[in-house]
Amino acid sequence: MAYFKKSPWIIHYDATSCNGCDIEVLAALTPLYDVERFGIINTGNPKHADIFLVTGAVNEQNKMVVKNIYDQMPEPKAVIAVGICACSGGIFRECYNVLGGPDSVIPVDIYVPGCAARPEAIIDGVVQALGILEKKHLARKEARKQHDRIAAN
Amino acid sequence: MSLFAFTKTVLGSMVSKPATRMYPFEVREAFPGTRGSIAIEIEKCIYCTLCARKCPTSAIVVNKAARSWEIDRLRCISCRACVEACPKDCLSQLTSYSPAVAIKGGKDFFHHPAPKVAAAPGAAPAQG
Amino acid sequence: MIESQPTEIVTLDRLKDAVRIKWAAHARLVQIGCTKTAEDQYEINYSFDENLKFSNLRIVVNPATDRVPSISDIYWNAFFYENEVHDLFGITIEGMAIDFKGNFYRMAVKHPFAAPAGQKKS
Amino acid sequence: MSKRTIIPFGPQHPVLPEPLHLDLVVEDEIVVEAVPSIGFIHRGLEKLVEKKDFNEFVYVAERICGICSCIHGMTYCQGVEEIMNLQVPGRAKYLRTIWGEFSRIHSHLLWLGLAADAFGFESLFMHSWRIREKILDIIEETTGGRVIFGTSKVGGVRRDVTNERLKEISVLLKTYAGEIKEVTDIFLNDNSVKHRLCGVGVLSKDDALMLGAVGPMLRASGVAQDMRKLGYAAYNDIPVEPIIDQSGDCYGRCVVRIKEVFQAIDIIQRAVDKIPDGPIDMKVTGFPNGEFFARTEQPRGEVIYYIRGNGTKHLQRMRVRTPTFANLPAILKVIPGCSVADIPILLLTIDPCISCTER
Repeated sequence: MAYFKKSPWIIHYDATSCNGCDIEVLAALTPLYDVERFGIINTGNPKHADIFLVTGAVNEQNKMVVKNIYDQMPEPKAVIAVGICACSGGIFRECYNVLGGPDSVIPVDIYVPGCAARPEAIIDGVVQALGILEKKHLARKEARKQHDRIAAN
Repeated sequence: MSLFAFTKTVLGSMVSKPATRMYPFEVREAFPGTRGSIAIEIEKCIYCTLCARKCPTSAIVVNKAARSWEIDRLRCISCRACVEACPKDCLSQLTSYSPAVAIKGGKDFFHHPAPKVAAAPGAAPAQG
Repeated sequence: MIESQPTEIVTLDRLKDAVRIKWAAHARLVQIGCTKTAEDQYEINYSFDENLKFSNLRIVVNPATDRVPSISDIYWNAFFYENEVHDLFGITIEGMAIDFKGNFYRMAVKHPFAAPAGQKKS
Repeated sequence: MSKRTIIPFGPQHPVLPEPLHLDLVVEDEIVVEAVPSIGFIHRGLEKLVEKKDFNEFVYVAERICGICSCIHGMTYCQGVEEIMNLQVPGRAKYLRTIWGEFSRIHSHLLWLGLAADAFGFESLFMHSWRIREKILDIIEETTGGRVIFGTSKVGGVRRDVTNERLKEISVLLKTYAGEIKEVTDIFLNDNSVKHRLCGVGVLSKDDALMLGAVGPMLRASGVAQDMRKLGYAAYNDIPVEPIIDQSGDCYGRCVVRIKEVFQAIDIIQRAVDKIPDGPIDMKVTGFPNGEFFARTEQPRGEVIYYIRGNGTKHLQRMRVRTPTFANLPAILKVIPGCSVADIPILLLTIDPCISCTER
């Protein structure tokens, strides 16, 4: 069953972004785009969230924060890197304090390009992430079934 | 007074269209000047490497000898510097960004004349 | 020219007196910023604003030998800038109102701006 | 005396989209001290001047902050132009002014929404952002970007807008002003809003000045200081009277920002009437040699760019002091004595932009 497709909850963290992508993530929640009609809710609690939106290139100080949030999220989970900074470091790639994207700390499933990423692009990214979430869910189910089979034998 | 304002709001909301654009089903036409991803007409390109030098994020790599031009979509910040620099006007800017991808490192590769073994977009080795 | 920006160069021991004069004139502390001009020569600019009139005090220090007195007992908000100058340039500043002891920014590189300039990443 | 507890606030907090960490020392529900810890967004982009030449650096300057992107780029260019002694064409100056004021409208509407969200008035948040999208449409149409304008360039601007279109936009703004007024009237007159904002976080006039507060924060405390009075860009021809409020509390800051939205609309309309024809940029030759502190008024307050060139294509030093950096000490002085539940709205009234602050 596609539980996740019905209502994916989102957590958003700004890891050294310039705010541009953050306000676009917020803008996606507001009347013109209104992602809540898909059941998407922006939650502040990582334990409620299915999808982790990271903006920005992650620096020395907040790599632990990103990792903490990711670790707290329940399985299955998907990570979306929003914006060019989160994809590759963008124009800040050469800065001394920038790690160059959340994928240096946590596994990233979807990269949404754009400087700043448009709300439409973010919605598209979330839709793609739903597919990944679904796949992860099925894989987990399969693994559990196999585990049960082994245990039963 | 407040009752009047209340009625006005209710009536206004009843007759006006909803503010929401049903995005995936109803896509707004982009403004002509919107800065999106970069497109190239490779036939016109003279491989002068000016765009690669002007690019603030080094997203563009031009190989003069191999007559190839490639762009890393995940590095391009759509600043239009390359379009303004191009002496042959073969670069242009689309009004939308390139789509979200699941694999990093895919570069859009252009080559003229087309190489015998087609280099599919995204087939280039992963970098970074 | 948008505005004139007079800069007065003061010595380290006269810095606090000069700042006190600004305080008495009800000038607003606009910023404190540091520039590395040579290997052992750093300029620190203290900018003030009195009713849209900009003025600047400048001290020249050598981080290896000089210790800069904090002006956060006069302008309390100066501790923000001073911690920044300390963290980015490695200049010792004494007596800050809140001393973050080098933890204002946590960075991969210590005192990044003190590194020799012009190093280009290939 | 009750026991003191330290409550951490942030970095990941539902109210603030950006990471800011505060250690709040709390007695019962009253905060006695707040110690900030910043650096979650420190990228070190000032150091990039050594790698990017002074023309390229405009792209970096515009990306210091996504909300005041236009004015960041403009201030940087102004500083370089001042050092190189360039006389920017009049049309470019007017276009900069118009876009700068547009970014003020969009930033203030954004703030009004976030503030409404922080004091729990969800529908106001939605309404502010609904109108903001209309402003963003104009911005996208004229500049090509929704949040990163990408119009600044040393020696002028990168895009032109036809006079006819400017006239249409000016008329369009008049209808938007009516819509904005519907929303801001609720901010100004609603009792539940007043209940949350009036008398919270009072900053006296002297404190505001001597703690170095800038922008709406300073003006809400009764100090008439606005960098636009310096007369950069087209503000020479379009004089601006600073909007002040005497109360110094959260409500005062809200009032100042609301009035500034309408002031910005007025400035745009006046600029459209006066805009001269002519070129929009000029050729820049040579390299900057000298130093200048460029100051402009951002939506959040005064921003300072210290630019120092040494006659090569790379600048020797570029330093940014952003408005939030200057406002943080003031808010730290205000927080003691407030209750924990008021902290989010107190922090929001400085319109924090952490990515500016830490660069």
